[in-house]
Amino acid sequence: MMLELLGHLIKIAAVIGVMLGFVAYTVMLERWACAWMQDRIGPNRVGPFGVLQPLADGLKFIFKEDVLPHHVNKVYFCIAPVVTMIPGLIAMAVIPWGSNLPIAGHVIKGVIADLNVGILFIFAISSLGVYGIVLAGWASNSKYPFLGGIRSSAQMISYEVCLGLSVVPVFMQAGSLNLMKVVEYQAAHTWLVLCQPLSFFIFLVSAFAETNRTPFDLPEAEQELVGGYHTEYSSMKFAMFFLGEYAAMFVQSALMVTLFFGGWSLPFAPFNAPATELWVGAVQIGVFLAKVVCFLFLFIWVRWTIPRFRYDQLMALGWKIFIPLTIVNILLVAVVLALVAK
Amino acid sequence: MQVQRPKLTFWERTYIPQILKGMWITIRHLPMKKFTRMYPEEKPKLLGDYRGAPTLVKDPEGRVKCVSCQLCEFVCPPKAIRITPGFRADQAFDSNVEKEPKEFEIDMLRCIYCGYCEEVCPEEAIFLKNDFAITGYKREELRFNKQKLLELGGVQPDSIWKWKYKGAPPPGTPIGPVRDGKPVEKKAAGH
Amino acid sequence: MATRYEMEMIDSAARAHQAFEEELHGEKLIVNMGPSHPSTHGVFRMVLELDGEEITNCWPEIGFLHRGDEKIAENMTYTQFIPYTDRLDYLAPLANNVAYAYAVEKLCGIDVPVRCKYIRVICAELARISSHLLGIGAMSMDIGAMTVFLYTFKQRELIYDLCETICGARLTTSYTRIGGLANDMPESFIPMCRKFIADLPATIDETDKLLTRNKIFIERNKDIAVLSREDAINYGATGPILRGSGVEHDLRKANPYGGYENFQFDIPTGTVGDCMDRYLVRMEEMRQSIRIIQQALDSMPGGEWNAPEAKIVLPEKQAVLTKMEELIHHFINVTQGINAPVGEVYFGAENPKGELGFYIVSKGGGTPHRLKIRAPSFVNLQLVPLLCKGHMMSDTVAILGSLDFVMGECDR
Amino acid sequence: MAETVKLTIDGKEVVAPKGMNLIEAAKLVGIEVPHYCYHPKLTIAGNCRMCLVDTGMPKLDKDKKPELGPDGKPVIMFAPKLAIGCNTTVAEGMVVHTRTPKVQKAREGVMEFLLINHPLDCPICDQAGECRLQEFSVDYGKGESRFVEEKVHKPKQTKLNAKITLDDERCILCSRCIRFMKEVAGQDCLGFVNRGSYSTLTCYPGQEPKTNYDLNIVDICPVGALTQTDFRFEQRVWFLKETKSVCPNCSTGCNTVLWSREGVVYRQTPRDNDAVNQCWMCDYGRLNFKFINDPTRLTSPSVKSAVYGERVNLTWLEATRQITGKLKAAGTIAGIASGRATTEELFLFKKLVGDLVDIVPHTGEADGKLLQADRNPNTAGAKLTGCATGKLPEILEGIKAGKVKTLIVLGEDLDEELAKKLELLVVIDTLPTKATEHANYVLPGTTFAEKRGTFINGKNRLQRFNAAIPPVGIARPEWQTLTALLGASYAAIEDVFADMARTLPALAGLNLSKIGDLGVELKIEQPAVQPVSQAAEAVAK
Repeated sequence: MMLELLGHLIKIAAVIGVMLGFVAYTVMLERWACAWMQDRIGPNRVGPFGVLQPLADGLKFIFKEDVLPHHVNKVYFCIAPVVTMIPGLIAMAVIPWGSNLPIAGHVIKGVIADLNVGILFIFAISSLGVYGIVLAGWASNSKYPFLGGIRSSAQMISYEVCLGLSVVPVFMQAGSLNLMKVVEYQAAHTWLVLCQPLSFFIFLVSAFAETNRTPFDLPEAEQELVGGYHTEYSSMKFAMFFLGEYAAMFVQSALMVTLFFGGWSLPFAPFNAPATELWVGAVQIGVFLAKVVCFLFLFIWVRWTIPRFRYDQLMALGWKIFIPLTIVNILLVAVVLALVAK
Repeated sequence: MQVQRPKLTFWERTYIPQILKGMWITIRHLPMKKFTRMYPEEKPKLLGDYRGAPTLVKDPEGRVKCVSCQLCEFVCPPKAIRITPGFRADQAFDSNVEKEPKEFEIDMLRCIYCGYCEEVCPEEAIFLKNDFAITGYKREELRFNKQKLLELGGVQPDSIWKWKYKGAPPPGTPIGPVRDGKPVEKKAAGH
Repeated sequence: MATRYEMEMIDSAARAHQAFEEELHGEKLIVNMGPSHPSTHGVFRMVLELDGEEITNCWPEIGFLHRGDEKIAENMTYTQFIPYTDRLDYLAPLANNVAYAYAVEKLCGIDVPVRCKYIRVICAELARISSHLLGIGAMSMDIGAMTVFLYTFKQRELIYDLCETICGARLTTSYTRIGGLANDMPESFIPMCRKFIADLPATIDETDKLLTRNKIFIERNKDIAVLSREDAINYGATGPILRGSGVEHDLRKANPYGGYENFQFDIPTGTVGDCMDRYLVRMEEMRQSIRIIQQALDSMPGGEWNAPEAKIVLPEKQAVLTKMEELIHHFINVTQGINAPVGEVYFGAENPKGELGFYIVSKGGGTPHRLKIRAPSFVNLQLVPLLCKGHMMSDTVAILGSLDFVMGECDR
Repeated sequence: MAETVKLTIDGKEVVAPKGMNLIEAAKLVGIEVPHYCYHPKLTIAGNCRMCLVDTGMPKLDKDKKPELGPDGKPVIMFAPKLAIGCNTTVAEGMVVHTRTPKVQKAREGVMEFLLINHPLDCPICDQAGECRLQEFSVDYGKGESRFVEEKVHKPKQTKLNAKITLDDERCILCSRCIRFMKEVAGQDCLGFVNRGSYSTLTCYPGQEPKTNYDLNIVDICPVGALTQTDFRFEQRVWFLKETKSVCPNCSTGCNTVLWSREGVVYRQTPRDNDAVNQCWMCDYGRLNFKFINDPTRLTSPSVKSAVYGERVNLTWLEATRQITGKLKAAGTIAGIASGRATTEELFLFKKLVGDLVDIVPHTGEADGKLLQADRNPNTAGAKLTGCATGKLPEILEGIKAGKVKTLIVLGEDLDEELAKKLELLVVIDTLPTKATEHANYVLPGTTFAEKRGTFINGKNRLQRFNAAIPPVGIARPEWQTLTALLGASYAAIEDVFADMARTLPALAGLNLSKIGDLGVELKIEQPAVQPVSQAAEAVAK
């Protein structure tokens, strides 16, 4: 029992560690990618090729003066960044990052908590993230953060609906809300992106909106709102918003990989089934992470390419186009599934 | 000529083709040659007659070319130059110049590198050199005095030697025609 | 004077209606945009009254960058003021130099050689390209497309290289002189410039592809801040803003100066007068500028680059060192300035941002009695309340971007 | 009015007195005829040839009547050669052209010749900036040089005397200095030697200019040949601010210009005023301004503290408060004013002190030209305001006898013994003296270069002078100090003058701007200058 608990703790620590490492290096990747897309050199001073830059960034954030403006609501102001970051980390609990890792007779499952309602858990948790932003916007007691907070809450709540509705067909097809099962279904059959392209597309766009990334980065939109809800933040608190954003990106990428791109699987043996050997399990973790990185890169790539929506356009897109589309999609899939089942 | 406002096709109205096109453009830039440079290590190649920090020069004989005419002080739009004129030592080999700056100060914090001082200098004594990154920790450090300016300026070749053959003949020299610094023999009167 | 209080008597029905309206719209939010804000392009302040995201009122405020340039001009010679013109529209210093030089030359009634004119044309057009590149880049960056900004900036860097080649400074050019130029165009400039204008269209096309047909960009700009033809004229708008509203007015054609009559180019105009049209006009103007530079380079005459006016142009340095008359003229020209005739002139040049005019009142001698700068940004900024009202907070960035102003010139 | 003639210069009708030359006549209608050797106050030499003009006279028919042309205007016969404007007098019906191509060409030629042997000295020449050669070369000369030969070299940096440096290469041989020394200064000691290009200005062997007016030749030298040795290389004239002032060194009150830059006066030169000094001034007055920039100047009010045993600086407010308090408590107040103080100050001083007041006379030797025996510039002003009463011996006796215990001194010195006898001594002065050393209160004043005010010269001419530089430290003009001591409310010197003009009939109707730059003659009955009491002077020292 104790041993099992210890095993779980190690697993959780490993997942969070890897995830935070990825988050840190996503920032790095973002800085490199945008630099190279813009014909710049990018960070290359700290360590060879600048690989230690995230460390330097972190150190800098830690050593910066933590300014607590006198006009803020101090309690909420301090809680807000934490509230933003934690959901991202928690959400990783139910996302399968591998199939099995058979080590010395034990089989370690490639997910921390193999919940049967995994996706619901994720939506439940990630919708908490909006509180952080709303809190930050409100607690700052300042106009730009306030506007940012309002924009953000409206935007995230709207797109949460799209996000939720868009994945319904996936589960209809996979037949389970357990994410592990969804991956296994994909491993056994085919990647769901091929069956549900519309679902994927809407999910992808909503994921951008959920994570406040360009073209939906209105809550922070520095050219309009001077940084939106995190205008008044500095030092580590600011860094936590940053980490939260990138953690959310990571979660959304992982989710997309899990739901549409076969998670840890590759469409050929021996990677298209839960692993029975250690090396296959390890490779599958690698495969999962590689896919996630691709999506992370997509996030970055899009950010440095296109302009930003306007607030009303964003809401119109969400409510007037995506929600009807998802409903139509659900109906269509239901009909098709019914026909196929017959 | 009227500019054409874009008329979007149906596909373009779905956002997707243009976003993909844009992403194609940005991704193509990934492997391209980088335009920025690693600055302190990799200095920019200065083009043309770069207008950097103004400096004072000496001629190959070691003479301070500046005669403190104060034209540069006058013309300097931000009034960065301050000259205290003085006499050149009587015994100096170049004492015929009479005048030299006792002190010559340029406040580099005020200097706007317009090059007017170089342009108006009637002695070719002040030059804008290539230094473009002038830094210091204190304001006083950036008030360059005569010595510092001369150090920065170094020696400049002189093709004219304006002051060389000029000036007062030694006392006792008869007043009369002079060529190359020597009195010319007067012809005997033809009476 | 005693303060007068105005009493407003509102009948009860109207008051009820007003209360209802207030109820409906709720509390309004006053937001200070600027003077230090990422998209106000300098120290420009707008006080916005927001109803939700909608702007119900807008009060622009200027003067944060006031340096008293016009007063400074009264205390220095005409030539000494040239570096100050660099700092008007600091995105196009060369064009300012050129405009100022022509203004003083008009006062003095002198004509410059054709070579000088052509070099000045190249300078002014390079400045136009530089300014528009930044205008478009900054506008797109404010809208969220950051990479375009860097692409345009890369080209601006190359323009700066050209500036450096031609006059030794990248930003503070101070290149023109009364009656000529600070120095002749160096030999190496022509091939560099040719290469630049050959490469530039690729960047313009890239920008075009990234923005012009992108629906997000179009939605942010189309029908935003529509400026009617009449308003544009009534408000005294000039430059791409005026042309964006469909008025075909360009001083280079309407009132040709400095050899522009010798070049073939078109004046792009818009149809609607919204942000999109202003953007498109700027894009096209860059292409036209490339045409002009091409022609100027092809037909660049040789010979003197300074007017043969010994009393106005500084003599050659070699002569100053060896000849008496030249030395004297050098001294007097520097210390007393050109001996300008008594009179008043106005000269307006088509600068990137619009008509940059210098109005000089001379009472003779080397210093202007009064020098008024008609800065296009100053005049164009009047449009801000007109254009902003009724739009959304997010639109301000597009509007400000499309107005493309520079506070250095507005506040002077 | 003398007899006048009518002539036309450049198309403008001019009415000029008979005998006037063309340069002056052209000046009447604002036309400048360039000239070097001509000087209105000197005889005409006519050797620079710069003032060449085209002159013509109406053609006369047999009846000595002007012959009319077809357009009904007199036919003008122009002289075949150009005439020099300085030595051509106006004549009835004369027509003069000063800007025709012919004249311009002639001037260009003259300029070119003048510059042939001129050294390339502008960068080191003090005259640059006020050099007629530079000005006329740009205004009337060619823009480029054709001269390629070697220039003639002459002696440079020779000392004409201790005050003047001569550079012969720069000399254009206008002979103004020669004529000045001979005609005005009265010492015929300069002359030309050699001929042609080698002509050189020099002093007669064994002689040097040694009058009190030598430095005027520096002023009239149109080029940089003659320069003032102690101003050499001090400052470029184009940096210097010119302030119209009046020389405070004798009762002549020569009109001057102070040349200053950033709070430092560099030189003093005469200003044209035909009623006072024409355009000259004496070297004694010209050079006597160095005390303005003396490093020992008093900069702050101070009190001799009984507690600390040394002088303690005070603020103006505190000093005024203390002094006014003590003055109120004091019995008889005596005052010694200075004849160097301005009329306004004396007026206020009289108001403050009352009847027991006098000025200290300063005398020297008069030279019969400009320098007067009375070296106080404002003796007449002191008389007018009632400060010069001749009571000085009485005051001094009073102090000695211990009758006078309170004394206010404005800009004068006091004997140590006397100072020690006083209970309260307030001294307003600019430089430390014996009096300031022993004074209970020292209030820093300002020199004539730092304040505005008026002097009344020995001929009862009221003249105004202006502040060229700001006062040193927190010193302030005496009229402000006196206003504060009086508790009066004069906000500006104009207010003081207005009050004075109301009180004193001689000044009735005047104000500072009405005085103008040249001053006004006052109608005062009694003769201004009284014989100075030698005894009084002896006591004062």
